[in-house]
Amino acid sequence: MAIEKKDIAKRIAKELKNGFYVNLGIGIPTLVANYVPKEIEVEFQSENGILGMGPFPIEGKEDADLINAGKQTITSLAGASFFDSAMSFAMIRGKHVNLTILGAMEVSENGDISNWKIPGKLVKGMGGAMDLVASAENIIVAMMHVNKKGYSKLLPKCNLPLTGLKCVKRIVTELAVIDITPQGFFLVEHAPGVSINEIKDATAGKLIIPNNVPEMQF
Amino acid sequence: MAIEKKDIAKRIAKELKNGFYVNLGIGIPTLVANYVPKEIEVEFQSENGILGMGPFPIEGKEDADLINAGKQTITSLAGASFFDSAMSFAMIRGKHVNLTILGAMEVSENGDISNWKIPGKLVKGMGGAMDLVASAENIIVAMMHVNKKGYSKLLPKCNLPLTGLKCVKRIVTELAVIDITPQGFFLVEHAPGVSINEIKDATAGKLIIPNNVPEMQF
Amino acid sequence: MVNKTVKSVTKALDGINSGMTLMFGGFGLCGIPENSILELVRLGVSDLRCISNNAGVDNFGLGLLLQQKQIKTMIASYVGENAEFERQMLSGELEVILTPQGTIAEKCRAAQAGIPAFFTPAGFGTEVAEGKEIRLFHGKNYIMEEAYQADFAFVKAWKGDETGNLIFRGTARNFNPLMCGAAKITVAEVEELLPVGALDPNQVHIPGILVNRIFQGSGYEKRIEQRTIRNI
Amino acid sequence: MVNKTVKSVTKALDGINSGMTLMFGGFGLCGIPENSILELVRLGVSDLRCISNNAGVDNFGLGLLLQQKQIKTMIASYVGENAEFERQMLSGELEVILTPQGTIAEKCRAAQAGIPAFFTPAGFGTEVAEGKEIRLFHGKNYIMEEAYQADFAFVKAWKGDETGNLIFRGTARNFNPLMCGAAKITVAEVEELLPVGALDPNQVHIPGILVNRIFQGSGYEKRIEQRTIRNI
Repeated sequence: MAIEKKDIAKRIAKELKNGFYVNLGIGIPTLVANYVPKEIEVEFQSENGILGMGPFPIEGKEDADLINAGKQTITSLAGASFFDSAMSFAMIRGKHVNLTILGAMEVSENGDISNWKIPGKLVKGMGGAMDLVASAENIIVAMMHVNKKGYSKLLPKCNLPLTGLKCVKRIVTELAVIDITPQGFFLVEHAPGVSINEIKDATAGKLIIPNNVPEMQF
Repeated sequence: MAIEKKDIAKRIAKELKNGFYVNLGIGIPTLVANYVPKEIEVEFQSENGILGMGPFPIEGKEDADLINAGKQTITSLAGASFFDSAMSFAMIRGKHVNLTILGAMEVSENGDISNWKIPGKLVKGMGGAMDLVASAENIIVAMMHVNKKGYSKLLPKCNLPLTGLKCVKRIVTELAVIDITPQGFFLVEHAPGVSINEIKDATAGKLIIPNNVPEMQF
Repeated sequence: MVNKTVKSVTKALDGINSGMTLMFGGFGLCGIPENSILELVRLGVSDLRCISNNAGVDNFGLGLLLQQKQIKTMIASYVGENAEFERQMLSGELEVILTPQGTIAEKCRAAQAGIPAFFTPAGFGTEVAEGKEIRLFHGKNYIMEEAYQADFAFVKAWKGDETGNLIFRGTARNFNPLMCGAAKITVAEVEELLPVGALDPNQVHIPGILVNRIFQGSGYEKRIEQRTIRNI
Repeated sequence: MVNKTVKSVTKALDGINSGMTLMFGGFGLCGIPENSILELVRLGVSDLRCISNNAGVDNFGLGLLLQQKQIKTMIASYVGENAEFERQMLSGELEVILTPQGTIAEKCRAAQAGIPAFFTPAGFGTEVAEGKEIRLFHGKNYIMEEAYQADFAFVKAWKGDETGNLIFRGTARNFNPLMCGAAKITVAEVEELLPVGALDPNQVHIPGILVNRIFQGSGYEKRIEQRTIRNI
C-alpha cells in the first residue's frame, strides 16, 4: 500500500527550512506549496520570472500576464518581485535558490537525472531543468518509484538522455525516501504499509538498507 | 593662430547626425553638448548610468544622485532613463552607442589611442575608456595637436601605454581635422589662419595632404 | 529625444525577408508580440530561423507561423504544447535546436551586451554539450556558449514611449527585455504608447537605445494557456 | 516572506574579518554605502581587498579606509581623486589592479549570475590583457575575464523592504545592483526601509533573494564631488 502523490508532496514539504527560496517543478513538486509548515517562511521562485509566487487566483481574477513556469495562472504575494529571464537564471545559476524540487524519469545511484527526453517519442524539451540541476546545491526529486511499465526509475545508470550529472541529493517516492550517497542509494524512510522488500524489489540500483528504517511521516 | 577649445567642440558637433546616441568623454568632448545643431535630435549617454542626459542644473537644484561620468551634477531630459553599470556597458560593448567623443594623450597613424596612463606619473585609471574604444564603431578624438612640452600627439606609433588598437576614426585639434586612413593620417580640414606647414610640423606621424584642403567651418 | 515611432506594424517589419533569424519575446503565450507575429503570417516570409523559448500553440503565437510552414529552424527550450510542431519535427520538415532556458536567456543577453561568449554549467554531461568547448573553473565543468546573431527581435511591452523606452508587466517580461538590442533591428509593440516624458526614468526596464522601432499594438488577445483557479 | 532585516549596521557586518575581499557599490561618491564604510572604519579590519569602481576622496568614502591603511589591494577603474591613495600606491603600500569600468561591472554581474567567465573586447592589445586568454570571435579579438569572488558586498539603495527587495535612485544605481548576490554575503543599506508589500513588484530593481541583510541607514551625507551648475 503506497502513499498518494499529495503525501509525497507533504513529505517533501518537511524538507523546507525557514528562509528558503524554493523552485518547484511541474507535477507533484507544484503540490508542495500547499503543505508549507505554518511556523516557517519560504518564498517560491518560478523561473519564468517571479519571486514570491502565491496560490492560484480565485475565479475571475486570472491575469494573462501572471503565470508560473507551467503556464498556469497564479497570484503574487506581498513582497513579490517580477524580473526578466536572465535575472531569473542568475538566481538559479548563481546558487541563490536554496532548494529545487523536480520530477524525473530516471535517477541513477550517483545522482544523475534524466527527465527531458525519451528517444523515439515526442521531445518536449528541457525548459529550465538543465539550468536548475546543473547549479542547485540541494535537489530533491519527487517521482513514482517505478514507471508505467513497471520498471524501476532508480537505476545503476540512467538509460535515457541525461539532464544533469551527480546532482540529485534525495528522492521521495510513493514507497520511500532515498538519499544519494557515495556508496549508492541509501534507504532513509519507508512509506507507511510498505515493506523493505517491496522497496528493494522496486529499486534496480544498489540500495543500502540500514538496520533501522523509520516510517515516513507527513 | 589656432582655434579655441570651444571651437573644437563646435566643429565636432557638426559630426552629429539625427538619431545618434553619443557618449562624451571628460574635457573638450563635454563641451560638444552645447553645440548640437538645432535641426537634429541626439541623446547623450553617460556610462555611469543615464541616457538622455541634460545640461548642468540651475543653482539649488543639484542632486547628489544625478551625476555624469565626470562626477559633475547634471539633469535628465524628458525621455531619459537610468540603469545599472552592466546595462550601461551593454550599450557600449553591444555597439548601441553611435558615436564616442573622447580626449587622448596620443593617437597613432593606424588609429591606436593612448589616454589613460603616463608611466612614472600618477595613474588615474582608464575608467570606461577601454570599453568605449574597444567597441565604438565611430570614435572621434578631441585634443590639442601637441602636448604641453611641444611634442606632437599624432605619432607613427604611440609611446604611452595603449588604451585601444586601431579604433580612432577622426581627430579634431586646434589646428586641423585629420582622418585615420589605411595610408596614415589624412588632412581633411585646416583651422582658420593655420597653414598646412604648421599642421605638418605639428604632426609626427605620416600626414597625407591632398591638393585641396578646405578650411574648418564651425 | 530620438523618435522611434512607426505608424503601423507593416512599417515596423520593413526589411523582413525569408531566411532571416528572428527572436521572439514571450514565455508560452505570455508576453508574445502578437501583432508582429500576425504580420509575419500576412507577409508569408519563409525559411525562418526562430529563437523563442516556446513555439506557441497550434492556432496562436508562433503556432500560426508553423501552420503556414514558415519556420525552418526552431531554437527553443520547451515545445510540448503544439501538435503541428510535433508533426513537422517528427517528419523532419522542421529543424529543432533544444536549448536550456537559462542558456537561451543568457545568449540573448550576451548578444545585447556585446559579449561574444560565456560559460554556463547548464547541460554539462548531456547531449546539449556535444561539440562544445568544456572548461573547468574552480573544480566544476562549464560549457562555452556563444551569443545569438539575429536579424530582427520582436518584443512586446506593456507601456512604451516614443523614444523606445519600455516597461513590462508581471511575468510577461520574461525574455522580452533580453532580446532588445540583441538583433540588428529590434521591433517593440506596446499595449500603450505614451509621449516622451510620460515614463519615470527610474522605472524604465529597457532604455530606448535598445529599440529601433516602436508601435502601438492593437487587438491583444493575451490568451491564457492553463487557466487555473483555486477553490475557496 | 523571508525577513532580511537586521537592526544595526554592526549586526549587518557580523562575520567581517581582516583579509577579506569586499565589494562596494557606488560611482565616485554617488550611491556609496556610507554606513557600512563607517562601520568598517570603526571595526578596524585590515588587509582588505576592495572591489569598487573608485576609491573615494581623501576624507570620505573608501578614502576613510585608506587613511586607516585598512586596504591592501584596490581593484578599481579610476582612482584619480585621492591624494592619500596616490601616496600609498607610489610607495608600494597599496596594490592597485586597474580594470576597465565595463569589465568590473560584468565581472560582478557574472558572479551574481553564476557565469564563471566571459569574453570582452575591452583592453585587447593593452596591458590589461597581459596574461589573459585571447580569443577571436567573428574576426575580432576578445579577452577572457573571470567572475569576481568576494566575501561581502556592500550596496546602498534608495528604498528597500524587509525581504530585501531594492529600488535605486537616478545614477546612484550604478554598480550597486550588480554586486547584490555577487559575494557570499550581501549587505544592503537603504535610505528608507519599508514593510513588505510597500514596493510595486513590477518596479523592484533587485529581488530580495540577492540580499542577505538589509538595514535602515542613517545620517547620509551624500556628498557631491563636482558641484556644477549652469548660468541662466
